[in-house]
Amino acid sequence: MTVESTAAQKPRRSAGSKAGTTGTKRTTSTTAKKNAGTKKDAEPQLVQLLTPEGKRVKNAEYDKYVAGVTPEELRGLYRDMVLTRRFDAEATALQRQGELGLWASLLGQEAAQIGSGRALHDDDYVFPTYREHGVAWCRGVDPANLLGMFRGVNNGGWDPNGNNFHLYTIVIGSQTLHATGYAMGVAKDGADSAVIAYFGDGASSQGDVAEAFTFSAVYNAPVVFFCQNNQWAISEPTEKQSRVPIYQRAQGFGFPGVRVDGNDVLASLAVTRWALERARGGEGPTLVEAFTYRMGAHTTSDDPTRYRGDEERLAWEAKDPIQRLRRYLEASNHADEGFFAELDSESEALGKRVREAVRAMPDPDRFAIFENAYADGHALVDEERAQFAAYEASFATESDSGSAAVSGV
Amino acid sequence: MTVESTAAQKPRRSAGSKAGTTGTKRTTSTTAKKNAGTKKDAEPQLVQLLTPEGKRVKNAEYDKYVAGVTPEELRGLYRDMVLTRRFDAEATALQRQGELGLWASLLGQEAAQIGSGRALHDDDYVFPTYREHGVAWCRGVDPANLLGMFRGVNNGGWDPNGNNFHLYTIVIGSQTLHATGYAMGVAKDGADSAVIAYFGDGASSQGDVAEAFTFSAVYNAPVVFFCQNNQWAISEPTEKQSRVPIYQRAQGFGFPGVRVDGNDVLASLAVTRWALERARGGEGPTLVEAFTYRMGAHTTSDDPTRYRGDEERLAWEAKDPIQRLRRYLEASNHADEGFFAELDSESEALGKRVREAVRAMPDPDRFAIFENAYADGHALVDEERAQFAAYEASFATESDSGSAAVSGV
Amino acid sequence: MAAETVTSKAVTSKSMALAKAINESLRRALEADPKVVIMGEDVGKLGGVFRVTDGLQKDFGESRVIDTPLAESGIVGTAIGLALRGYRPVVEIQFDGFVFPAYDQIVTQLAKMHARSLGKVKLPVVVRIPYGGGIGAVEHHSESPEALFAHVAGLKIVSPSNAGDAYWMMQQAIQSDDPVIFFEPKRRYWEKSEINTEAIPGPLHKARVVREGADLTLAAYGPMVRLCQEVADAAAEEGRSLEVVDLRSVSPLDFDTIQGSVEKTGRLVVVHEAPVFFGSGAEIAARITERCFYHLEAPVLRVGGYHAPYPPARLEETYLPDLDRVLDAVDRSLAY
Amino acid sequence: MAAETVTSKAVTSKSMALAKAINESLRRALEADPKVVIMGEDVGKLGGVFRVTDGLQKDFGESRVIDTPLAESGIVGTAIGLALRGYRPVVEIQFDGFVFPAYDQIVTQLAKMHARSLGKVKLPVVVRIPYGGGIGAVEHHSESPEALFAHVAGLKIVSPSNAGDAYWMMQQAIQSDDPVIFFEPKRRYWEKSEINTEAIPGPLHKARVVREGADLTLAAYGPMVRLCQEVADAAAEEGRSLEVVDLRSVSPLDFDTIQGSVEKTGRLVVVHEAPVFFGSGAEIAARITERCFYHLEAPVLRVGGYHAPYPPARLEETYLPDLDRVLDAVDRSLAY
Ligand SMILES: Cc1ncc(C[n+]2csc(CCOP(=O)(O)OP(=O)(O)O)c2C)c(N)n1
Ligand SMILES: Cc1ncc(C[n+]2csc(CCOP(=O)(O)OP(=O)(O)O)c2C)c(N)n1
Ligand SMILES: [Mg+2]
Ligand SMILES: [Mg+2]
Repeated sequence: MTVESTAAQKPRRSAGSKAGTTGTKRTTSTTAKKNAGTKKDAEPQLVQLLTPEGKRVKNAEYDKYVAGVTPEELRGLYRDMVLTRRFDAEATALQRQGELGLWASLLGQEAAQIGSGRALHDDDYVFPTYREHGVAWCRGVDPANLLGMFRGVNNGGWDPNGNNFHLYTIVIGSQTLHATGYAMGVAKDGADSAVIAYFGDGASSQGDVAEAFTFSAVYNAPVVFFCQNNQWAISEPTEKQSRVPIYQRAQGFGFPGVRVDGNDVLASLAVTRWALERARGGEGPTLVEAFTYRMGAHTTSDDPTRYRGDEERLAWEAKDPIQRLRRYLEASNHADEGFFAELDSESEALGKRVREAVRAMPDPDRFAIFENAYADGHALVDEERAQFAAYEASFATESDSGSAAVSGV
Repeated sequence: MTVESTAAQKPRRSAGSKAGTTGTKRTTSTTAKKNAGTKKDAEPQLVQLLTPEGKRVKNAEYDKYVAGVTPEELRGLYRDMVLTRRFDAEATALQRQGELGLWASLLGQEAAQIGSGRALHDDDYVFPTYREHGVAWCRGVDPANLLGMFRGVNNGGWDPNGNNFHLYTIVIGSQTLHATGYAMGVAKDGADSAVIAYFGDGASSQGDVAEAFTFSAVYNAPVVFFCQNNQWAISEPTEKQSRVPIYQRAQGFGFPGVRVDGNDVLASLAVTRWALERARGGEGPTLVEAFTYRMGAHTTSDDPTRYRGDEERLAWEAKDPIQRLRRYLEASNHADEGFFAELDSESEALGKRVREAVRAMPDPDRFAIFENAYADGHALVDEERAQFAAYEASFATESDSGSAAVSGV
Repeated sequence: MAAETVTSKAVTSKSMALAKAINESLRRALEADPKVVIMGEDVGKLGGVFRVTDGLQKDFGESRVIDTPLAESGIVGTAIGLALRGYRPVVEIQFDGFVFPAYDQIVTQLAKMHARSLGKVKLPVVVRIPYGGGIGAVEHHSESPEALFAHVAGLKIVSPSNAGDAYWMMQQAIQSDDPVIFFEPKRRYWEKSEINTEAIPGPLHKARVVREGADLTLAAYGPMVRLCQEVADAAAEEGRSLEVVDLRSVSPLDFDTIQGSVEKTGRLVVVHEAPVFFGSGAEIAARITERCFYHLEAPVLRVGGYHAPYPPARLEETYLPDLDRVLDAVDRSLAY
Repeated sequence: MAAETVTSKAVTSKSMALAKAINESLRRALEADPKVVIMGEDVGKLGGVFRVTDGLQKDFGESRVIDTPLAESGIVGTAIGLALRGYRPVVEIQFDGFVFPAYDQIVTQLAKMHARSLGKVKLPVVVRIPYGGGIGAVEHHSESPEALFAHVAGLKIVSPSNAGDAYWMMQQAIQSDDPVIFFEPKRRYWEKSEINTEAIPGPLHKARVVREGADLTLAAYGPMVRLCQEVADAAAEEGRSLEVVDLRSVSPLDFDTIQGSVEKTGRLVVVHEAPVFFGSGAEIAARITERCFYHLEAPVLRVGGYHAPYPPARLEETYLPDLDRVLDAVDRSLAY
């Protein structure tokens, strides 16, 4: 699957770190302070590099983080977003067809995820929620693997250390502490990697997230807290979680927070690179609030018509992350018809491949229940496994003896 | 006991609310913002009205909250602090003598507690930690009652609704949520009372405290978060909890935070009045960080020599809350020798009374274990109580039959 | 039996799904007592992910039916504060697996406040938890943590098995001056049964013999009661007469009713979804063995989850007690 | 028996208090494996409120022995992260009653990560909890919450009763690739016994018969083992021969050893400080009754705390099992 992802086009590590070493500490912390000073009522400052119309706007602080992005890399970002959306749509369809029990769509959040995901180095480590399909894509996790837990064949079907991408975490907020602890370990090891923890606007209310802020600040851990504020926590708008913009939360813990246009893949890339550089440079944690929108339902079980109108969605469709990059690519002649056509068929192929992979996914062995409860074994599990085996066997025996009885008649 | 407390001298409720109604909202929120902007390294702004030398300094924003304080009331504050300290010393002595199992001394924090405690109206509600002996005093809780849990005869020996003073809470931070919920109820009732939650610098790290900030902000609950930053959480200095001053935490949740000199009773009174007025006026939560110092050990079980030197303590002794008010009272001729002499004997009388009350405190009845587990009863508790009764009775029987046996020989 | 239809009072008796019965019960409580408030994630416009609070915010307003921030400790902690102020909060935890962030507030505060205050403070808080498996959900959405609460003194734990009980038990839980953890068998939410909104069926913590039998007693609560009834049907076909006890309450447990049944049948199998190890079945087995030592013709047997994390959905049928597994235990018990 | 003195190897055997033994064991682990880190509130300069980590920060530095912010969920949550990075954190929870803020991280994350990852991720985290009563402490400082963890699959639970075991069990817990909740009997911290730092006494989860007897088996762990030995002494004076089993591990429970003993004695009394209701005794009674149905001459009896919040210190003697209460249960058992 790694082959399909835009690995070839992804920004070089060396380029990334070069951009980062041009010391921007002072300017950035000024920004953070300025932002944090914004009043509740005023619309907070939003880092944006591409307007919804696809115009590239200058930004004195963050331009340098994407200065080296080539047209090829831009096409790569576009491709990542399109394929991620295609995959996501396929998963939604698979749920409708009964192949999955549930699906949590990322529709609308592609830019936040691809932008931040492509900012990462290979040795960085990711702690996702249950919706980070785009980030998983950037890490080279096989999309089909993401579906296992939604199909109900496992609770997380990949090796976190295979792609430095931790398992999806469902208990809201808890992964932010794991990320912080992992980052404390990175710092202990003297490594110059960074860690990124994804979470949602709703999650910002959880005590665990606040504790993660505290621990990361006190230990100056190299972690980026990446909050996708998609405006909704199931049926609750962000006002039910906070009366000020979420990025401002960071300042009270002693590290910068910044709000980025989460529907702008270039801005998401730039701001995340900045934050990751801070982490790698020993400057500790950063909070990035990616302001975006959950265009679909919370999950396939949800019914958004109960709590929000269409207007909001329509307004956000005008800010669609994929459309805006396409407009920019077209206007700047960075991509031609052929590119888009090829991507279309690549998308369809991906959809087909995922569909087939899911349908071919075998149910787990019944004994799997007992397999991984413990690493070193547990006497009771052994006993229960044995009892279960005997119980299962009793049916075989019964039906054996049953058929024996029949043949005996 | 209410007789002994400075009830007579305490600021009139009407005076308090008058000071508050002179609309100060704009100015104060500006202050909060200014404070929140303070950099980590710079010494944050501290609201102070009395210098350690006992000089009254002007403060454009907070003077009005203590403008009506009469000399009599000043002497009352002094008296409160002296008697609280005397009571506290007695409790420490009682622990040494084996009358108490433990004591958590408030030594050094008298100004923060008396200042904030005297800012309260009767219908306000207090949620303390385990160290708010000075606040309890202001609420008219019998000091002897505070000792029950430290003696081990109960887990909280007063009726919270008797003085609107909740039970001491030991699980760090949890009472801040109770205070928030209570305040939500106050708002629902349309009452114009306020709620105050006490907690420590260490507690600021607990997830519950962050959640209390979130809930209170979202529901605009009339609650004052009063953090006594006494520099230590047992052996850990505040740097282990936060890398920025704690009052700044509030801004990220969308409400003001302010740092007050917690060894200045007048400033503590003024700032708390301001915050309580905000609450009563429908402006929602406020965080007050009272910057003070725990002059004694964490509790009588603690040994501070293991983790801090004497110099620090000596430096803080120079800022002693009682001394500074005494200097001011003397310099301004608000109190004469007679007052201090009388207070001395009143102190001794209090010590004696408490000592006697504690010694007279009976051990609880053994059946008390079963008494209050449930309000409406529980079949198992009834069963266990009956079994226990039979078991207890069996000894009587045994020893009866035992002596019968002996007399039989 | 839950399936029994009440025919006499057409006016007060209606057939209703379990979720709807709780909804009606909450509505009645909101109407009857202005101090009752509903709190939780998505309980407002959405009506909760299972629609148990459907329509309540619309009818009672945002100050009675409160969408909370996403923080379970905060929800229970502020509910405690509201109760201290005289309110009677009914709190929803969205799924069983998400109650743990609130565990500290429940165990150290909610459960102990009455005792701590020597009875001065009462906390009439109901914590509603949709629980258990069988709906093919993802991780953390199918747990049965009741034992983790039953061990904690100061709490009461109940779990209805059908709509009629759910309606009344919710009324009683809200009226209780003690905190009640109300476990709702989510896989039964859509099952209908008759409810009579006039007649209280009995005390909240009393078990009920829902089927009489002579050979063996099956004891269960919540989602497993219906299974046990099916087991009894199946066993009846093989000529075995099983008695089924719907425990209804996990703390307190109504040992008297179980004892009465076991003294008659001499055999007991306890069934729950929660893992067997340290589960309700252990307590029931221990105490009933003590009470009925000379009546038991076989050891009390337990059927429940295995000592392994709740498995992915495609394995839950294997993990959960089903007809065959309970019948197997019945066979083993009868074989003594 | 714990009091037995090892006389052969004077070099490797020394008498030591339980707290000190754990301290030495932690020191050895820190020396042996650079990935071992100690975390908790006040574990640094103070050496913990019980001095169990005394001197370790001085000798191993602040990056190995870490004073954490005051937030238990944060402590366990970051320990999980450190373990994911390859560390082996040994976490201290200051007192039993303060583990609950971390309960969610322990139950939903620490316990399940190995299974969730299909074995790809191991979390060798030790959570040390000084537990139990008997020291005259204030509220929340005397709890015995082991059953609340034992019900949770994915965790291992142990509790040493003496210094020698504490030393080795800590070594084994740290080496375990599974999360271990290590319950330290705080009221025994100051009791000395011999430790032999060379010879591993046996597997971590194996119970030990610490006193042989013929008439009845007493099973206990942690702080109650010594009490049971005293009970056996007292009973011996009345001519009764009690066998005492030190369970050492609560999850898994070593049922084989208990069974072996009960098959011999025919009677079992389980003793723990935790409330009886849904406590360890319930699980032991249920399973041993199943395993030894024809051997038991009396029901398994349980002695433990009552179903009430842990009482104030002046009542803890009444609340906790003591010599008389255990003897009473022994009498009742023998009376069958
Ligand atoms: C501790 C916990 N409580 C409740 C839930 C149920 N739940 C799942 S997703 C969700 C909303 C999350 O909102 P947000 O953090 O904004 O993330 P989003 O779904 O919008 O990506 C809730 C309440 C949960 N998974 N975990
Ligand atoms: C949840 C919890 N964890 C740990 C403790 C143990 N403990 C009691 S007081 C204390 C330090 C509290 O420090 P701080 O909040 O600054 O208050 P202070 O004691 O300084 O007044 C600790 C760790 C506790 N009571 N509750
Ligand atoms: Mg969201
Ligand atoms: Mg402190």
